[in-house]
Amino acid sequence: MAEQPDQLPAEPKQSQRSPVLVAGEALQSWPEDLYIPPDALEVILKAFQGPLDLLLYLIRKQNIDILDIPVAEITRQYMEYVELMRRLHLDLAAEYLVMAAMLAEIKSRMLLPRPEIEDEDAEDPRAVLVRRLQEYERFRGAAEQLDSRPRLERDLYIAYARIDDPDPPKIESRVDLNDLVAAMKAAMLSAHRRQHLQLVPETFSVRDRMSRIMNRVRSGEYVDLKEFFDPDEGRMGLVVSFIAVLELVRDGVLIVIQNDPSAPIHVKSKER
Amino acid sequence: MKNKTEISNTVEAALFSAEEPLSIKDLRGMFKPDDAPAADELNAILDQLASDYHGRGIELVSIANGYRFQTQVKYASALRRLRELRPPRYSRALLETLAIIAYRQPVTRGDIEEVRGVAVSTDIMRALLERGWVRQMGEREVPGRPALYGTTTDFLEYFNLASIQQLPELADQRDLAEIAKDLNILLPEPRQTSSEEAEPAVRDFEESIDSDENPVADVDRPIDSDTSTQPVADRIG
Amino acid sequence: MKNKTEISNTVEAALFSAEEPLSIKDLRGMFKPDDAPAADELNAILDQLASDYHGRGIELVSIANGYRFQTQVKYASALRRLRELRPPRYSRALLETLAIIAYRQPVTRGDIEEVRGVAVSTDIMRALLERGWVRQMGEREVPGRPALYGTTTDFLEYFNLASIQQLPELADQRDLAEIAKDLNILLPEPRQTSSEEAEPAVRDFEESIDSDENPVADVDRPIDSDTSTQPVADRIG
Repeated sequence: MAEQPDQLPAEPKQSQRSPVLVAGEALQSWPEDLYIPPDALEVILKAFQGPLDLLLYLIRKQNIDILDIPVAEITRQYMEYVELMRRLHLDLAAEYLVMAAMLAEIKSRMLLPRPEIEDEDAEDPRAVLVRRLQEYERFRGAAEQLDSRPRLERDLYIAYARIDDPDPPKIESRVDLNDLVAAMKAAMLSAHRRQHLQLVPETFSVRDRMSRIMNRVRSGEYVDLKEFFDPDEGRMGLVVSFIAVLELVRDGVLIVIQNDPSAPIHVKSKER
Repeated sequence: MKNKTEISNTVEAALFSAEEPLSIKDLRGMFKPDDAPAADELNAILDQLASDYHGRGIELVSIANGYRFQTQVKYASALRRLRELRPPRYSRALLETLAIIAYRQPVTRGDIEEVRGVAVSTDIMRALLERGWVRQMGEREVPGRPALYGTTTDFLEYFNLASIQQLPELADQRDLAEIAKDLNILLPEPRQTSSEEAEPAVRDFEESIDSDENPVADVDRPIDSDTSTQPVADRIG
Repeated sequence: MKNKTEISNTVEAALFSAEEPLSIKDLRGMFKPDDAPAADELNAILDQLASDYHGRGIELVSIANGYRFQTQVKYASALRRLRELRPPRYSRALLETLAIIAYRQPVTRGDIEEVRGVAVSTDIMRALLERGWVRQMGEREVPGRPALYGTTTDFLEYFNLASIQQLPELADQRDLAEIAKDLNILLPEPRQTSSEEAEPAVRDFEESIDSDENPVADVDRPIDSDTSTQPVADRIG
């Protein structure tokens, strides 16, 4: 799990900004009051824990009481952030878009004249939003408090004295089924992680495969294409070999020859 | 086991040699039936021990329905220098999830998602379960029978809590109804929070695993001893 | 670090929190260079600490490579009773080994090592065989003919299982089902173990797990009505 920064940067101060390239194009519109070192932008946007966290940030930044959100303004700012995330190709969770829709609904409702008789069943979406923001804020605070409690490993350690016993008894430890299941899960998880670690390194490099193919055909003879496809390497190996051949053909250093549709395919170095 | 000093010394030796907090019941069970001190007597001995260690490098505290000796928070930075491993640090997402479980238990993943506004990552739930801080406590009797989660004794031990009730109260929710009236907002009925739903009594049992690996851990910025919160709650006595 | 009491308290906390005996050098290294007490000063502090604990349940002893606190030998029998009452926990390595054997049987040591990523110690295998939870079930028909291990009826009895099929399902599948539900995906075979977990030879066994069993209910029910509510140290051994 990626660790994310816990704190947003200090409030923006800088007025003049240099253009920032996002996905190759200059970013023209910044969310208001957002000054972030360009390379930190992505990290910071990712630091939001979700739409509620982002909304709270926007509200707090402007010292607005949650209970009195200027919906139109906050919606505009929110959409700027969401747009920024989209342009940075951040994994934009659906929750952000749901929230955007909710904000838009609130905005539109506020433009409509209030009906004489309120529909008893219809919750005012603004009240719903306020309550959710409040609730989230409470637990965000609780999480901070939890984090700041003195805790083992960081702030205190168990005081332990070794047992001095010349004749220690053989004691059978007790286990319950939960321990066993938890141990199995832990073992599976570590196996799973190791598997990923093993797969991450590039086992088959196209470049490496290209040079191996060129070495093989250096003598000038025709080589059966099948030689480069080793079933033991699995699909990835086959694909890499195939791509390597295509690359070499495109570079004009390899010729592919097939005499008739059912005949074996041969390759040959182009330089005599 | 005759005199009080011997009883006290035995209790002291037991508390120091056990890694987990010992309850009064555990301590009594250590004596031969005829010699076992009464609970009152043990309480007095624990009080005396706590005061013997007052102002020293370690202290006797009440944690998770038991008692343990632990180092004083003010010496943490020196003790960290003895260790190669930096203390783990936990992500906001994990801490928020844990806080919701701790305050609202038993809760389903859906309850947590409702509060946080985002999906609960499987990695986080798994990390909490594996760390032994959270356990499954049963299922909510609704369609789909979602799993209910709560915190464990290990959670209390790790976060230095005598009980779950010792968690600081949640920040006050400002009076929504009042301001809603000002804003001319129609408020729906307050939603039932999951903590109010009575769950069948769930018996405590050991669920934790002693994990030295920590999937969500990262290096920590240690808190300075002088900026940390109150040393330890619930001093005995 | 200014006065002597603070230095002494830091040393005391360090000796109690360290897993191994601490040398004078270790103790000095704990202080910031400017604050580090001289070796003489530390020796005086250690002498003072030793006399502070004179006549208590624990004592400060000097052993080959340093100093440590240990319980007084005269309280050993009481501590034995305590450990019998609340036996220390098995190590994580042992539990994982047992779990892999239980869930994946029959397995060779190599199979276990493959899952755990580390060698299986002979001590662990011996402990499991001695406890009577694991037995050799034959040999795998491959070069070297490695021994195959499985669990015993004693294992089933201890964990209160009618058969090995009653082992709780691993939570992964449950999580998958939950995610699928969230995403509105229809899972083709919701109870099938994910392929990366199942070795071909074992798949049949896993699929045969009785699907009527409710894994959560099993997880929730303490096996031993007497199971204590507190985790038990694994420090011993």
